[in-house]
Amino acid sequence: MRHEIRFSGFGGQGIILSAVILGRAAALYDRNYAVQTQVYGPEARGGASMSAVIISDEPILYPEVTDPGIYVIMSQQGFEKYGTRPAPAAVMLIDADLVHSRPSCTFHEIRSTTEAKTALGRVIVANIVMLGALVAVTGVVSTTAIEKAVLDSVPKGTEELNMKALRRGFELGDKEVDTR
Amino acid sequence: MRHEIRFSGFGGQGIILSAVILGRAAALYDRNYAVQTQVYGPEARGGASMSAVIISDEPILYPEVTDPGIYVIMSQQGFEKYGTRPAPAAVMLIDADLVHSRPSCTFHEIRSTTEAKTALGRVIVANIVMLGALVAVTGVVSTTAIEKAVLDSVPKGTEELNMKALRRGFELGDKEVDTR
Amino acid sequence: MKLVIDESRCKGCNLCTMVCPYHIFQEGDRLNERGIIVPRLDRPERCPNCRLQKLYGRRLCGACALICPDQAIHWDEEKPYEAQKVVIEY
Amino acid sequence: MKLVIDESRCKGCNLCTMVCPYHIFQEGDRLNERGIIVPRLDRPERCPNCRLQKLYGRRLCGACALICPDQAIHWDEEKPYEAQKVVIEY
Amino acid sequence: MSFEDWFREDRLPHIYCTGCGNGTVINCTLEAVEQMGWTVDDTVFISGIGCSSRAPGYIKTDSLHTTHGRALAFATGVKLANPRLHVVVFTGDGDLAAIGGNHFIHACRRNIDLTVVCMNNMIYGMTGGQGSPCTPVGAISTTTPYGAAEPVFDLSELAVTAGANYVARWTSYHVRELTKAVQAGLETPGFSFIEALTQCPTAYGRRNKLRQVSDMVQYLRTSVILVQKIQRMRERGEPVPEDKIPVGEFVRRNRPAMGVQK
Amino acid sequence: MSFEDWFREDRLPHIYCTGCGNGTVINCTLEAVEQMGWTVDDTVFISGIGCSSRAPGYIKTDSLHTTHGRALAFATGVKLANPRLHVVVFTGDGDLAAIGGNHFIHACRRNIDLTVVCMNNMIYGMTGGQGSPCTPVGAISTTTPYGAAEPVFDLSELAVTAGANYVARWTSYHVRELTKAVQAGLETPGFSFIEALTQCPTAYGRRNKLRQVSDMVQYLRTSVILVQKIQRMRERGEPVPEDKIPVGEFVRRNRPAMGVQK
Amino acid sequence: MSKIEFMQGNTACAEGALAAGCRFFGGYPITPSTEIAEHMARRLPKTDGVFVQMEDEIASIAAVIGASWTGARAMTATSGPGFSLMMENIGYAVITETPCVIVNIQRGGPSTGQPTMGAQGDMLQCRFGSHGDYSTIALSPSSVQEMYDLTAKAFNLADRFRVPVFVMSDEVTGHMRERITIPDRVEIVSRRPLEKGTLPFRGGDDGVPGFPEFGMGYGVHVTGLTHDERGYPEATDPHIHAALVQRLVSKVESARHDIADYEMVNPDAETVFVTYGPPTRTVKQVMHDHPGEGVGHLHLRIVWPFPERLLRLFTNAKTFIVPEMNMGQIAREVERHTDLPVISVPKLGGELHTPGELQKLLEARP
Amino acid sequence: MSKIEFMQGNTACAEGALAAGCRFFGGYPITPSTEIAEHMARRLPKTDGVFVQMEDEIASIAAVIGASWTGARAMTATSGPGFSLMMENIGYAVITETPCVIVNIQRGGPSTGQPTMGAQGDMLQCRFGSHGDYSTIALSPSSVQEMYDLTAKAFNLADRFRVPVFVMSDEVTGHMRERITIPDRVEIVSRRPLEKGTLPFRGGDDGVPGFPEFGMGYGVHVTGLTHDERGYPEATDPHIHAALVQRLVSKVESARHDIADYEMVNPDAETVFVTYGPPTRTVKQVMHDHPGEGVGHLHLRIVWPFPERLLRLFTNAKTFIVPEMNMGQIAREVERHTDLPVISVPKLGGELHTPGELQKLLEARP
Ligand SMILES: Cc1ncc(C[n+]2csc(CCOP(=O)(O)OP(=O)(O)O)c2C)c(N)n1
Ligand SMILES: Cc1ncc(C[n+]2csc(CCOP(=O)(O)OP(=O)(O)O)c2C)c(N)n1
Ligand code: SF4
Ligand code: SF4
Ligand code: SF4
Ligand code: SF4
Ligand code: SF4
Ligand code: SF4
Ligand SMILES: [Mg+2]
Ligand SMILES: [Mg+2]
Repeated sequence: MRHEIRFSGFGGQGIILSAVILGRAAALYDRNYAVQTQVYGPEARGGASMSAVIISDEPILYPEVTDPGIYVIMSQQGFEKYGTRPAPAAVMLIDADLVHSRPSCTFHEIRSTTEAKTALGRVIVANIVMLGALVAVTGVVSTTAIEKAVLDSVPKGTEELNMKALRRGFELGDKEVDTR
Repeated sequence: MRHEIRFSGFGGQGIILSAVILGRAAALYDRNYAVQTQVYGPEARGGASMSAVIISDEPILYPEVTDPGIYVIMSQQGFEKYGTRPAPAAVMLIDADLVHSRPSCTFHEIRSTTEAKTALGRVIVANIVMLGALVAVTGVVSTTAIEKAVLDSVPKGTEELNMKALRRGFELGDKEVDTR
Repeated sequence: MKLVIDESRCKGCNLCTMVCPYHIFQEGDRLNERGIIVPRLDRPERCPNCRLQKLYGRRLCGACALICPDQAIHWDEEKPYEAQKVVIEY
Repeated sequence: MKLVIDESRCKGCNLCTMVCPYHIFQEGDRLNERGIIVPRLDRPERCPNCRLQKLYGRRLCGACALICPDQAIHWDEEKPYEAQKVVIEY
Repeated sequence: MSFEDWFREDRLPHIYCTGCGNGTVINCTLEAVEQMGWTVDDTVFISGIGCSSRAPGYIKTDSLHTTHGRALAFATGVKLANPRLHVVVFTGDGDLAAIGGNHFIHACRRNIDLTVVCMNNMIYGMTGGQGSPCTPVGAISTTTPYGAAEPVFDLSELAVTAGANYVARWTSYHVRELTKAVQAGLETPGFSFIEALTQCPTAYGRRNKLRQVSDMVQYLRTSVILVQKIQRMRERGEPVPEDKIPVGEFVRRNRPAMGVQK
Repeated sequence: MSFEDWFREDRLPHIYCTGCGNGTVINCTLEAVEQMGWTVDDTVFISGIGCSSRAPGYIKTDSLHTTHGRALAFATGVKLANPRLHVVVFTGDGDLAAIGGNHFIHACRRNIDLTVVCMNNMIYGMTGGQGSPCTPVGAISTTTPYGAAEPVFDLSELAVTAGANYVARWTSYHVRELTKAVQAGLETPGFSFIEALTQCPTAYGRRNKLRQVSDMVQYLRTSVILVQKIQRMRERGEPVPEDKIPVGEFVRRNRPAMGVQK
Repeated sequence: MSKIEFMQGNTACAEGALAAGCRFFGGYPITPSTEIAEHMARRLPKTDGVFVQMEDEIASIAAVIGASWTGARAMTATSGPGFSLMMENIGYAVITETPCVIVNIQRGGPSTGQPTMGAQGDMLQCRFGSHGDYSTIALSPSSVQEMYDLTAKAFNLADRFRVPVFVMSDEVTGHMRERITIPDRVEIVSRRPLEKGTLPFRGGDDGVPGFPEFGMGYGVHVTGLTHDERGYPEATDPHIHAALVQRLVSKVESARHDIADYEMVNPDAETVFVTYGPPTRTVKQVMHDHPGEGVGHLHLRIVWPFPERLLRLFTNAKTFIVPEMNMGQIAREVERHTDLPVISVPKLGGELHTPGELQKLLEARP
Repeated sequence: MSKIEFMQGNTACAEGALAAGCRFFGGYPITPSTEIAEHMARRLPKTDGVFVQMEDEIASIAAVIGASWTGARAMTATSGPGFSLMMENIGYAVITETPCVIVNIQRGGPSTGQPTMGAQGDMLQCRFGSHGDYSTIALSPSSVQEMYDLTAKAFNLADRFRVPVFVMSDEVTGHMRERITIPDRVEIVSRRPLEKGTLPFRGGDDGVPGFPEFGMGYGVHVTGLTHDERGYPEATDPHIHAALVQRLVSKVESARHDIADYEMVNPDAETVFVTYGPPTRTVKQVMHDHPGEGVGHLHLRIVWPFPERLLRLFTNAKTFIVPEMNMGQIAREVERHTDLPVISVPKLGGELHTPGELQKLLEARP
């Protein structure tokens, strides 16, 4: 199975890091293959940043994501630049407070930023909340894999906060799946 | 007719200038074709300098001198490096005071340096004396042509001295031809 | 003249809040469409430019506009100024 | 020791003539094989190095050798020094 | 006209990060140019490569955004070939002093009639925060992860020694002083160098405990000391604080210059 | 051993012109190296391109004759990769200050533990006499046929400002002083710069009424003034002659340095 | 024991170098190569190595060459503009036979071009970019794993042939993160020291002289001028020059089949893709998705010296298709060596050929 | 009235430039090109022009490009090492479409090599030496007369195509003195000014935009980044990049037959020499000395863009012989365009092929 996931948001939200963590979870802890790519360039600075991950159980040949099956969108600009044409079968996770538009495909509104600010006290972990929700909703990696990958990747001293954020994400994601 | 003339001596003797003047005489005043080439490089500095001229009444295609018919040699090192293998039919003009060796071909001993120092009071015009002798002996350019070319090429104020030197060269050359 | 922050340019750096002698620029609190918190203007009519720029024919003070790295601070001609007055008079 | 100019190296610049406190180096006048006028040595045995270099085990003065840009100035071991003396005594 | 009129409105907002001091320095420079009475048609902006060097792209005049480090060499060609053009160069600490150091000292030496405004943010901003020859000892950058260890250049001092006719330094916070300094540079025939210490919250501040824009501005403000003050302290025999960076005008002189319009 | 023993005998005579000062400067440098007790095996000579830069080819040690202007960058690699090697660089005014200016100021700034001997003959010798950044104003060269007009660099001053730990200047006539200065440079950890004003009768003298070797040496001798003397004149309030070039030791200090063997 | 990692291409390049014993990195930041320098800046000081950020790329390659003469395995990394600046000193490394590794993470050119987009536009530059005739070795990784493996290998080739070796990667491979296997240790074949009594610039059987490391008593003179076998300048003798340049070229070219590094799939095919770097991945995808279409694939990991013999191993070949992220630079070389039609599939702009694009091409076959 | 002179090749180059209206020379001395700078230093200040000796070759080409934007015809001259240093800014001139002339008096390479000896070793470098894909024009004089004529012509081509144009000469031609005819005046076709209202980087029919001279009110932005037709940076859009680079290449390549400059002798011959630069002279000598041997000759005065069509005009050709003072650089290009045998006759070391050498080759024909 080949999964193509695209993340977009604005600089500083940790969009790239989310993608790297996801790839890491898949490659190191689920022992799958994974490729992570991203858009560089000065416009990525102020404007929309984008990163993509492919996860597969066989070696990944063509490494670019052209038609993602899964989207994680965390800003309106990100939506406009990278989220407007999802395949009908795609699934999109949206930070509902930051993205006004809604896609034509299946989508899940995750208030990760609000959640991070109010429930966890740190906006900075919004991406981790989102990552938790993503894993819960799609199962592209296992929960243990993503936990380990998050722990690998976050600054010392913030492990607990991030774990809390991830689990909160699991809950929000589970809720989405349940309510369907 | 294609004439190939090779000049050699040590740096500072005006070997290159001689060749340029000869080429100029042929090209501008005899309305022939001429190519002048020379050896560059740091060794030309202390060691032997070399310059060559081709004079012809038709356009010169291959521009390098490989087997000169005429040599002008003004130092022993120059002789050793550039004068040891003249064709049997070649003619060599030698500054007899500076070159100890003698070639296998026809040669003419011209004491141009001594002549310049003693008769003209300036060693620096030895090359012009030699040029006069060359023209007298070989006739590769006309005497009026070489006179004009010398006048073109020498520093202002030294015209007279150089003309004297050139004419002295004519005399020395004529004498050589006469005595044969 | 009216002091305005061009929201399409302002990036919310708050440098303007550091330089205005009248403290007209105040840190904002509301995220705009572009995800930026633009400063709030506190009684901008206190800015000498609002009243006197026209009169003097040149910019006064202007520290905020000069330091604003995003060229987001302007003084707009207040639209149909005379006309408005007339409206009020009616 | 004997002061010598290595004719295969000397280019006749005469810098040595400018520095010797004893004026041992004098402008030459004879063109050598290589077309160079090598300086003449005027009573080189006056150079302290000729007499004392061996004794002190190091070079004395040495200005000429240091300035000679062509590494042409040396002090040669005088060949069979003792032996020669013997010849004279005979 | 005011300095705003020199901007290519259609190119704004520019690519600079929130709170980047470059925008301020451009404002001050354009204000000074405006004060000179120069026009969009007779003025040329030239730059190398870097965040700072993107400046000419936002200005209405003819402009040359060149290769990394080479702006002054290009500018030399422009100015010598047509001395009627007013030529202003924007550059960064990396562009000017790392790869471009040779053109810098030679332009100073030749005393070419250019005005150079260097946005010294003490870092390579454009490429994401590597150390530059102006990164303070001890500061963290991506290529000095254990703290910068190499001694730094004092760009203004170098310009003075190399021969510039006008040299001054301010920070991007000192907008009025900076504007005046640039104007003095524009007025001075020969090479003028204005160093603007500039905050780069993204590549420098973030790694050096100056995460907020205001932190970095505050840091700049408090790191400097007026040359006049140093002078006074020296005269009074007071110890001059070693860790402060002098700001103000360092030299204004009249050495022979090249490329000055006759 | 004496300095002569450091020469590759089989390469002599060298390519330098009659009366060229380069040979003298090599002698002095080797004498200083010899005084340090360094050996042929632990010393490396490095140079760029130019007459002066041919020097390492005549010395027995490992040596790197590099590209024009880049000697100091190569030397930085050698020294940082193996600080146990003693590294001495020969360069010319063109090599060091024209094309190589950036590596010069950066090597000074980094204060890399190298000793650099610059044979400043105020001209491009190797290529036949073009103007260099050190060609005096008014002097004739093949590219300044109407007299050099560009202001010149004071290389020693530049080295001081850029950060070198040791800086001195002498002429090729002052063989003892030059030797001592080089030795002081070799002894000083960090970057040492010794500028040797050197006669180039061929490319410089010939065009500037200093045709004879002795004329040009005489010109150098009489153009200089001792720093101590300037100092004394200053102290006494006497006017310091403007046209004289200061010689002597300009700086000897102990700024943080790189590449020093621990 | 080998280790699995999830790593960026540029990081893998740096790690490959470290594994190969690289002890000196001199560089100057430039997108998209900078991560290599940054990783080296973190790692080298902890491994007894030297990281130095030079004032520019000219100085970087110079410092690397200098370091190499002390015996250190040394490298630099850059991209187009910096690579162009290195050209003069690359020629110096060639003529002085200095082993060193130069990584070029290619981006869109010419000039500043597209700093953040992938390209393969410097493939002819790395062959012909410095003045004069010469030959060097260029590797081209197509995955993060190959970034690691080929960078390590580059050091061995550099040492074996005493040449500068290029790792010609690109933004795509340099910036992507992938799962890779870090081997326990990599093969290291160090440079052969010069045997005393032999000459530092006289080629042995293989044309490659031993290496006279500085500080070991060789007293070697190294010059960029044409030199004799001792290393002494001899810049006007035509024969010495011709012999030197011919040896420099032939020591590499004559080994081209020996060192060729490639994958060859379906040698009986009539239509054969020739690739190096990222387009390799697209071709593999196409062949995976459409098996049994009689398509062959020659994937070159070493592009220069060009192993033209391999083309002839596709004995039934009727067409070669060469997809490249440039205007057909290596296709030119393929053209030289075959009389068969060569279809160059250039792609500019930073994006990799999609499987769809290449598939369409196959479908258009007669 | 035209005038006969006896002139050095380098001087003729400088005089040709002056005749073409060159008003700016920025350079740095290097053997064997220095006489060009020296002549310009004497002449330009007397003709309202500017001569400046820059700090290095990077600065020289930069200053030339800067000067060109003020509308001045501008040039520099150098040799191998300096040419290598110019590579980055040559790419800048290409992408910014800056007319300028770069003279390379080639010497023996690689590296410092043979500073005083002739060579043609930079013929591929001038085509591929800067990073990224591009195309430019390279002329190759074989006599002092052509030094004059082709240098003057180079300015017209540079202006017509808005490209850097190379005069790829060599030590042999640069240093030789010959009789030449200085024409009364040379043809000058100046750059077409940008029509107001059109865009400075949008190609017209011929792909070449008009030129927006600085100071004329265009307010043009010139950048080495990939840019749109207005000149504004647009460095991540694949289509804009592809379109720009394709236009840059095709404006030159599509004109290659139009601008081709050559002599063609004996188009019916079976054995055909292809030459440029000095070997042309040897071939002419051989053909003069041995007429009627059925030998043809294609003498290229413009080498790049390569006018491959001309090869096909030798309809009976059985073999092409390409004598070059390098290891066969243009022979590679000939090989690409013909299936006939191509005999490369490389010669390294600084000496021109002798008539005898080539004659022997002809005699060895089957
Ligand atoms: C030849 C070359 N080398 C490296 C680069 C990459 N590069 C672009 S900008 C930059 C540094 C810019 O630093 P600075 O001049 O301080 O400007 P800032 O971005 O900080 O304003 C570098 C190294 C390049 N474009 N060209
Ligand atoms: C890149 C490059 N540009 C130019 C040259 C030509 N060149 C060789 S030596 C030299 C100047 C040398 O001058 P300087 O360093 O003063 O040395 P000198 O010969 O005077 O001792 C030049 C320009 C070169 N070799 N390489
Ligand atoms: S112009 Fe001055 S007073 Fe007015 S708002 Fe700006 S900073 Fe305040
Ligand atoms: S200074 Fe400008 S950009 Fe910054 S907050 Fe104020 S208005 Fe906005
Ligand atoms: S060592 Fe001194 S005294 Fe002896 S010859 Fe030389 S300069 Fe004269
Ligand atoms: S200094 Fe040396 S080279 Fe010069 S004249 Fe004296 S011995 Fe000869
Ligand atoms: S990286 Fe720094 S210098 Fe560049 S735009 Fe951002 S804040 Fe400004
Ligand atoms: S040209 Fe000048 S520097 Fe070069 S060797 Fe001759 S005298 Fe010395
Ligand atoms: Mg900076
Ligand atoms: Mg010099």
